[in-house]
Amino acid sequence: MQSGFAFLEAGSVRQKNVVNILIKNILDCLKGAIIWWACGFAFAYGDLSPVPSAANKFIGWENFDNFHANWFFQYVFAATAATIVSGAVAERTQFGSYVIYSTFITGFVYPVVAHWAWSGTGWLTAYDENDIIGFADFAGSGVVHCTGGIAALMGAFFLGPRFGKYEKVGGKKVSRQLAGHSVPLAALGGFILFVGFMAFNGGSALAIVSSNEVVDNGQAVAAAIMNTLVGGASGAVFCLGLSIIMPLMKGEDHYWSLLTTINGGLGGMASLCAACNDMTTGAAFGIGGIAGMTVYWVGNALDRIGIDDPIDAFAVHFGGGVCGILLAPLFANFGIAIQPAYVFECDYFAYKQFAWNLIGLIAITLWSGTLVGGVFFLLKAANLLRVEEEIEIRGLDIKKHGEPGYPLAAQGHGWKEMSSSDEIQQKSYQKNDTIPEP
Amino acid sequence: MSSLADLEARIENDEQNLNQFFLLLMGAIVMLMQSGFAFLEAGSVRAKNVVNILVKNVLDCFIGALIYWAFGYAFAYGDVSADHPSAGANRFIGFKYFFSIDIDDGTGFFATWFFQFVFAATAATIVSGAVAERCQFGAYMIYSTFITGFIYPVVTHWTWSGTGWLQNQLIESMHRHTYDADGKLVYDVDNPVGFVDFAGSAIVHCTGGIAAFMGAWVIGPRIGRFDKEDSTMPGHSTPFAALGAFILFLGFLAFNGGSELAIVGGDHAVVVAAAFVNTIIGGAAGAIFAVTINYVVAWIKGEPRYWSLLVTINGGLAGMVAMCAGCNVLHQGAAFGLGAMGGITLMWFSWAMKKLKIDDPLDAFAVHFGGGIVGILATPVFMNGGVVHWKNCADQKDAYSAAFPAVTNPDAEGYFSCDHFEYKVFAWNLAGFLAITLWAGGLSFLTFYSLKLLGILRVPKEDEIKGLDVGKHGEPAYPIEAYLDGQIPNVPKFAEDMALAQRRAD
Amino acid sequence: MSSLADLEARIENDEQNLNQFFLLLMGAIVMLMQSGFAFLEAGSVRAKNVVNILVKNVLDCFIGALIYWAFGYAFAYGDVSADHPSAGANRFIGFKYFFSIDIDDGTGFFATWFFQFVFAATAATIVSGAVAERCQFGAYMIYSTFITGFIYPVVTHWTWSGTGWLQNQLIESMHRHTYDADGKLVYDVDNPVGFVDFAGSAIVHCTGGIAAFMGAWVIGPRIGRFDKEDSTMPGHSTPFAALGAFILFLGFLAFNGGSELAIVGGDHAVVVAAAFVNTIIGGAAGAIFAVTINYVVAWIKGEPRYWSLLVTINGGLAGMVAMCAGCNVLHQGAAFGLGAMGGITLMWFSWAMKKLKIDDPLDAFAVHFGGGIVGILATPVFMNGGVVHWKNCADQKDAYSAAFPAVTNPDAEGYFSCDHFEYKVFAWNLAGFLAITLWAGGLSFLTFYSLKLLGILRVPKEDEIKGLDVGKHGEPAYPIEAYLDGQIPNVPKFAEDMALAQRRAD
Repeated sequence: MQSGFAFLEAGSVRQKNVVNILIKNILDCLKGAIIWWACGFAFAYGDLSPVPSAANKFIGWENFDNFHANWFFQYVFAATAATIVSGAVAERTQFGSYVIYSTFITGFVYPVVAHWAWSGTGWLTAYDENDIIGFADFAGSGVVHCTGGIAALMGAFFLGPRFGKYEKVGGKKVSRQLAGHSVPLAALGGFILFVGFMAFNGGSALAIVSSNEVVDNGQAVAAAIMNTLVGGASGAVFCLGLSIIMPLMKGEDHYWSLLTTINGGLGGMASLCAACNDMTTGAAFGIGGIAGMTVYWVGNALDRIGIDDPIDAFAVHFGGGVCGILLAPLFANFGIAIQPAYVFECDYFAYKQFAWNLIGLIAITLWSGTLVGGVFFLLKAANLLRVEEEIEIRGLDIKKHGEPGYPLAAQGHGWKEMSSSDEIQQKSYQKNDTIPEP
Repeated sequence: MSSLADLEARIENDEQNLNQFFLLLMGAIVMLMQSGFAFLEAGSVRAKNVVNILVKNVLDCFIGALIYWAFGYAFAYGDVSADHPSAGANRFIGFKYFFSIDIDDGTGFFATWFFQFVFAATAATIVSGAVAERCQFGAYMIYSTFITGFIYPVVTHWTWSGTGWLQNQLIESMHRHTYDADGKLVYDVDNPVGFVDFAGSAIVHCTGGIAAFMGAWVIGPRIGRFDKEDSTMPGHSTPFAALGAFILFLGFLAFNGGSELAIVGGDHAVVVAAAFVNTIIGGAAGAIFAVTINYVVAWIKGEPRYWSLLVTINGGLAGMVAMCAGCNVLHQGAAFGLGAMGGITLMWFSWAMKKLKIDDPLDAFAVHFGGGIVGILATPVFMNGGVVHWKNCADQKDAYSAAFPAVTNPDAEGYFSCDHFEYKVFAWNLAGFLAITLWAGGLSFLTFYSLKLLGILRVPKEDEIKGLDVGKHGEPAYPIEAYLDGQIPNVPKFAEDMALAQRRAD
Repeated sequence: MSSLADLEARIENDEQNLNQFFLLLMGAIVMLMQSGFAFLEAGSVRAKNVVNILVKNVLDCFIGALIYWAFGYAFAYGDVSADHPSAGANRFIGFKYFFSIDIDDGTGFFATWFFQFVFAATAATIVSGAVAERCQFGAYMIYSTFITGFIYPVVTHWTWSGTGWLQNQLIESMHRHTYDADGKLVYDVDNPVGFVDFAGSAIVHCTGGIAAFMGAWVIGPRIGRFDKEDSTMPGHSTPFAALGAFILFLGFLAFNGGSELAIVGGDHAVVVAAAFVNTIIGGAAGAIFAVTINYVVAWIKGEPRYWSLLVTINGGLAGMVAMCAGCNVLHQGAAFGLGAMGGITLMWFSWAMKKLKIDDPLDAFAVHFGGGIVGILATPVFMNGGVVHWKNCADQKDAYSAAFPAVTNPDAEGYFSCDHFEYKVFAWNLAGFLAITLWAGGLSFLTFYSLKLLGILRVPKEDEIKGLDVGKHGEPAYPIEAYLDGQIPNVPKFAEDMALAQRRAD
């Protein structure tokens, strides 16, 4: 999925910043491994003591050195949370400030959230039989996607829009589309992410064989994958549909946009993370569809208030994540709408579940938003956050990395001299003669 | 300490879980094939239509998922109950589990659905290459829905559901022969002789291939494609095509290996492994034969000779398609031969298409139908115990005599009887191949022709010349502003100047 | 109800199946590395040679499959019989299973073949980067066949087959020391001390790296490479190189993890997991050290400083290569150190190559040989119980005294004896490293030099300047017609014009 994000982002930025975004994603993956090894895993899972009630409900502190399979799986989740941000702050962030915030998210912000929700000893987790209801987030709609999404929003907010994104035209602020340089690369990233989500959600069962008769792991994994696919599909279709219908109603031009489709699909899949193991396919269809529409609306709203998020990271991950975390208690198999019997029993199980998820969502949003916002604010105050205007206009690749994405000297296939090139050009334009010039 | 029964239940449970896991994992890799097709196609079209082909492939996957969930799976596998195979089963089409209603979780429905869905998506996506660069977006949605939701599911019901008419022949003579303790002839009812298509040479690839042919034929060639002898319309990015090919080669391993459907609880792994090995050897033979033929034919004709990457890729794909039908029952030598035949058929079909002036930008018909026909018809001939093993009958008789020395007259009525297994398989495969081709070809012809009559099949001429990306999708694949920004001061103006200069040059 | 024996047989069967499945899955991911190499190389060459390098990588996979099926596997593993390890085994080369004849299906041949094949293809494909942009297509086919079919299989026979001379030392002193119930010294015959290379730091990467060096050296630099101090000849597409790198990083996890060869029936999963973790930490250390050195050295020299993507990628790869030898026996701290040494060695070798004016477009030698040498020589030093644990002998004695308090004089003849395991491993690794380097280097030098003498190694000068794609393959990577057609002035066309203008200006 790291490479999926990398190519989705690389395709969506301008050619002058391609290398910059790629190197950030590679380092997210590699540097993240070292940070997660050094302290992230310990903060998240370093407190698996046999007496849960004595455990620290807020943060772990042990196991700075003990792991392997579980470590690896948790690591790739942490890297995902961190890499969501890099898209939102693309094309204008200082390399140094990127290193700082990314370290902070992988090493502290995300691990604490994971400790709360997934370690089995955090305050959001149901850890003893008297208190069976807790925050339910199977694969991280809240833990991973809301954390990454709100961090992305903070980054985009403090950085401000890219140069030339908003222009004053007749006293009105007009948003210009700064198109990415290669849609095929973005599509490559999208495809990799779709397959990655299958593993992201399916793998969250954490086991495939088990003697536990209550949980049928094979079934859970299979259901998770099918629901993720159907939810992503309905997210994509609804998001695309909305992006056709809205302009149609306003009488503007409508387009079958690839990037909207991809973002809708990702939003749908992010929303399915919350409970994809335990819902009917129909519920997955509904939740995915709502998430797809949320992605469209949130993306538009952000654009309108002037926050520049080049790949809609906030809309996709936070929008999708919120849908997942709040709709799951409604429509999943244990949910309010599905199990009316639960509602009229005294324990109000489904309502409590909803309340816990709401609390968890608010807590995660506040924690991640405040901390990451603080980091970005400090970086901005120290004037480390954003590159100089000249570098931004001329692109980061050559100045910062010494490597243009597509060096001019390396282009061309060398078998044509100018004359034949002109000839082909003319031949090609003769075909277009029938078209009246606008 | 667990009791014996506990342990057995536990093993049983683990095996079920592992088999589902196997299906899911293989299915996920097959799903990667969607991106393989997407990039093979995106690299092979012109820059002005790249976004169009990518949107189609993304939606193939997503709309396909919704359609297959809503009714595709029901048509295909919605008639499998405990007492099947029975004479009462619907042999033509299934009718249960629409919208995954009334499913029974214990049977591993989710894993099966996912694995079958990725196959359906593959069959549908084959077509999009053949009608690339000129098909209306609405028409694409209609035919794609129709293939994923009806044509392909019915074919799988015939063959893979276990209750279709191409499987489970209840007539006695259509079963393999076995013998009771006295050496008397009985029929092995669990082991009927029928259509043999392990991973879908005919079911997936001939279906997709013939639909691609119909699409390409009905929609007509791209403007300018057959104007002159040599107007080949190359794709805009060979590296993208190669990326797609690499993904497809990987995907085919999972496609063929995963068709074993299980990994534990029997000797499944060795079959999966044999499928992997045969697939890669068949693909290799196909690629090498195709590229060599391409080189040698050009040599003979005295034209410039090239080692073409795209021919290598298509050859490899055709070889792998030819492996689908029998990769579990072929020796590697036979795999080499079948792969080579796949490569040769590809070159021949591709040449025929050009002669017929049918414009198939990706050679989807030649690759999938050509490879598929080789797989479905050559497998019964060359498989272990196939037709070329001409001593099969004598061998069976020898084995019989050794097993039942007490039987003095094996040729008597009710005793030994050669089952001619391999010929029956060949006959069934031929019948199945013809039925599938007629069904899929006929229906997809009707679909495309109706769309054409309605006038919504092909984009307007002006759109086709200008490209679909900007007109339909509002997203050029490589927006010029995104490149020039920064290197050259005042970009929009510069882009305008360039455009102006070029317009003047016309 | 099943008996205990039934259940045991069933578990046995499941485990065999799962282990084969594990091999197949890991093998499939390693096969993705072919596309990783393909795109790393394609992105790092100029646009005029992209198709050439892609064809080579596709054929590496396909020709490799046929060669390895025909005789590569036989040379490598064709001498494994039931009574091995025995003194009578051929310690130099194998000689059975040509064309997969006479194989015994029950031993999991197919899965093993597939997994070993993807490793062989990796070794061969390393070379294609070093001779990129100037190697004849025919010459490439010959050396690639020779490496996949002979040089590499012989090395694996020495080391991984279980019967080669670098393994299974039958001399008594070459086994680890154990003690009988009385505390008397015996040798652990099942656990010989020998060459330790878990996933092929030397076997795969040094072999490929030294062959790449010979190729780059014999063929000579590209035209214009060392004309001026700063003529670096950048590749045409950094995103493609990054795509290749991402795929390779994934592939290395499977490469190192899969080398455990089994997942159930023992504590295999924890080893696989350790291999994954060490690989990623080693790669991370390599990347960060390499890119930092690059930055700092430029700073010290007062040149413009860059955070280079390609150096990051190569550093990550070198770090992962360094992990291959011992990723199963290293602590993560040691992995960090070895990865960092890999990154440093890479920068140093890369600089040395530039000084020697040997043109290796991909730095294949520096990455694979540099990383490999670190892995093979540093692993015995830093592994758990390695040379740096300088109290090994004292620890062993303490453990001995605790286990056998009855032995009053442990130093007497026939009682305690320190086995100096770690030094013996170091010595064997050094010997094996030298032998492999000499063997692979010598043979590949001979191959390349003979091809050079025959005049078929390098393409004609004109072809090299104009690019191989159009001349040899008839397919430019980005055909200009595919862009021009349409409504916007397009960038690759623009870039081509710029390049042409620049070439004219030179």
